[in-house]
Amino acid sequence: MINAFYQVMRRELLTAFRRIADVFNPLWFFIIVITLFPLGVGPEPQLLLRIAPGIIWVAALLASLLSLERLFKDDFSDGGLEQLMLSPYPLSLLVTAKIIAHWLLTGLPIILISPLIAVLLSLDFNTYWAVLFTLLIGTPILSFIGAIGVALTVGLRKGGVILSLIMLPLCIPVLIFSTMAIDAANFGQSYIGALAIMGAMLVTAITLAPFAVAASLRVSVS
Amino acid sequence: MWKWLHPYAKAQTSYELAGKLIPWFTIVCCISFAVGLVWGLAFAPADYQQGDSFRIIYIHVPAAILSMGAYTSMAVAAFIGLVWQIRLSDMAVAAMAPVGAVFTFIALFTGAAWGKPMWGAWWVWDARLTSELILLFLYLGVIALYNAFSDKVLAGRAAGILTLVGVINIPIIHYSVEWWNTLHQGASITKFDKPSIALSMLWPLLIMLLAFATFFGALMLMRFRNEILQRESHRPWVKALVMGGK
Amino acid sequence: MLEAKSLSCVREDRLLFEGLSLKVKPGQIIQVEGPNGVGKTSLFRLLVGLMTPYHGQVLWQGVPISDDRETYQQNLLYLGHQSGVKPELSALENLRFYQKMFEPSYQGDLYSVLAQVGLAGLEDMPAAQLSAGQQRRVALARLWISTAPLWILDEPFTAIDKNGVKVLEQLFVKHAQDQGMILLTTHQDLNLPVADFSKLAMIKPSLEDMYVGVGAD
Amino acid sequence: MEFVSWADFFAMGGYGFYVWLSFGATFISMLGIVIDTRMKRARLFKQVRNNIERNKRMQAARSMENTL
Repeated sequence: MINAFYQVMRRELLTAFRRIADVFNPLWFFIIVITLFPLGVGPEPQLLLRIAPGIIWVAALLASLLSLERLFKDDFSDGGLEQLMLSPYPLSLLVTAKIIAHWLLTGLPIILISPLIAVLLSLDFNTYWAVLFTLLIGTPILSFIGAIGVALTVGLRKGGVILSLIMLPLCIPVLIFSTMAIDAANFGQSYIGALAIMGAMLVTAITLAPFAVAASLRVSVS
Repeated sequence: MWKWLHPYAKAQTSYELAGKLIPWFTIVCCISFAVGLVWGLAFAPADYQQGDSFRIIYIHVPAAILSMGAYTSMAVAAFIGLVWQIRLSDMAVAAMAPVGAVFTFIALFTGAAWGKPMWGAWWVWDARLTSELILLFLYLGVIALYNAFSDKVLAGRAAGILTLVGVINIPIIHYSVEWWNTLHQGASITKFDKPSIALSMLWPLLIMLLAFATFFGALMLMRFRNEILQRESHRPWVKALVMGGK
Repeated sequence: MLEAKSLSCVREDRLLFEGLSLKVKPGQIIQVEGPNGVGKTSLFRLLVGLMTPYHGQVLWQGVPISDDRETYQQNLLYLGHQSGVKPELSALENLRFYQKMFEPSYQGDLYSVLAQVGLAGLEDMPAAQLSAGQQRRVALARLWISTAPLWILDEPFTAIDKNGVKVLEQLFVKHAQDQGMILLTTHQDLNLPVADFSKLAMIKPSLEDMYVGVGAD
Repeated sequence: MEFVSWADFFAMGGYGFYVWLSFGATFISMLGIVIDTRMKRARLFKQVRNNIERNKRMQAARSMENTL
């Protein structure tokens, strides 16, 4: 069982590394969106600091949406998904492996370049930590919730628009709690509470989402 | 245990049963609408604080209650449909979603029209209005997903899964919006918070609630019949029905 | 033994077939025949459990496959139109993934398996650089390492040359002799010297039937 | 009765615009979905009729010879 999990994840990562350009695309997108905001609203550090949480999280949300679309697309069209569904292992386990691999490829890079964001948006040290923590807990939630939407729309021709329509409302709590945490850090308050709630949401997402994803895939692949 | 459901799980039987129920719902709906409207608009006393603008409550509150009730019923139907593989349940989900979306829209619209004289702005990021807006998004998502599949059996299942995912999310969304709201605005302007309502105002409200509920019932049954017709359009009984000119 | 009981298949409210029953016993090879659009692929997808039948049941050893997916899938090898070969990975990596997933106890040498399907020397080339027939061979290589008794193969000979067909036929015969079961579709004329080789012809439902009643819901 | 005249009733204590706007919008959207539902039903009936006609044509074509 663990071996199957490992195999799927390994294959996922290997495939991605063979096409490394695709890994970077959402990352560029994220950085560009962040750059657009100072250009749009003006470069005053005070203002930027005030709207930084919103910018960062809306950009992260859009970037993850952009990259999620491909989560099952290739497997769906080359028949790999059918084979996963017919393997003697629970589908929910295998999709968990895929989602985690996907997060490693899209969520983690965003976290790794977060110091750059801190510089661009003139964040102070305390706020930066809050950004880091919320991204660390929040982006996996986005991946897990988004995977449900992708699984539901992977068989559709115009799946992209519908994906954003069904996924974005579900991501609102993540957006709210993480921006709240960053805001609190901004004002020098404690943000442990918001992080704890996000942690609870992450645990819920990890336990429930794979089943929803598996059920959705069985609908899409038939 | 679920054996009793089976006669109703047959499409034609359900179609006919729904057809028998619709007139009753319609009659109750029309009567209670007429009574509730006249009572609420003309006879119920005005609120001592909000004056006659308070009368919007007679449509706002029933619409808001039913918009959530409709989603809950959708979730129950979706659950039954997914667990016991009853296709008619999926059809019920598809039948309820547009009606629920309309109620949500009404609740939002009347909320805004009420808010303008009360708050001086059409839209305030009040916790309830915001939750209601997100509920509208959820409805639209379900409807869009359902319409995107050309195979309606699959469409029903997909919409069912999304409905269930949404229903798990609703409390979280509601809670987060509420918290977000108190943090950003303070709890000062929640004017919708129960103005301890007098009996003379409560009665028309309950009647209007009945009117909205029966409207929902009738509409849902009509749309349910449409769903059955669509999916069974090639069966002999549907052909006979259509050629019978009914 | 695989058994299908009065399967009906409806796609986008059109009836593809109705009341289809079949049995596959050990040692049997069944070729499903029929014109385009008659529902061969849908039948196979129903049999492997990727689709749920509108009506009817599929049983493996007497148990409905939806009740015990895992046992059934341990005994099944299905190859569809799309073969599940990742173009970014090499032939060897592709095969090794399926070996680890489906035949974890397999001990043999994957290089020799690839040599057997005519991919010697191409083992570590990305599958994207292989020809269509060679990519198909990567997927078919799974048949050589498979211990599953039931093979369900949808057009296995697509893009395979004459010699390859002959080799595959021999493999099928051997599998049947080992008490395996094979269900396949192909437009080739198969030449199998097996006692238990039969053909199942699917025909289009008559126009009247095409749209009407699929029995009880 | 809370109001003394029709004009008074329509004015709704100065809130007439908002009250009637709300009730009007509610009425229109409810009417809208009723009409939509009825129209969909009519459309489905028409579709079934078309299908029956189409089947008849196909049936007739089958008895023809030398078709492509």
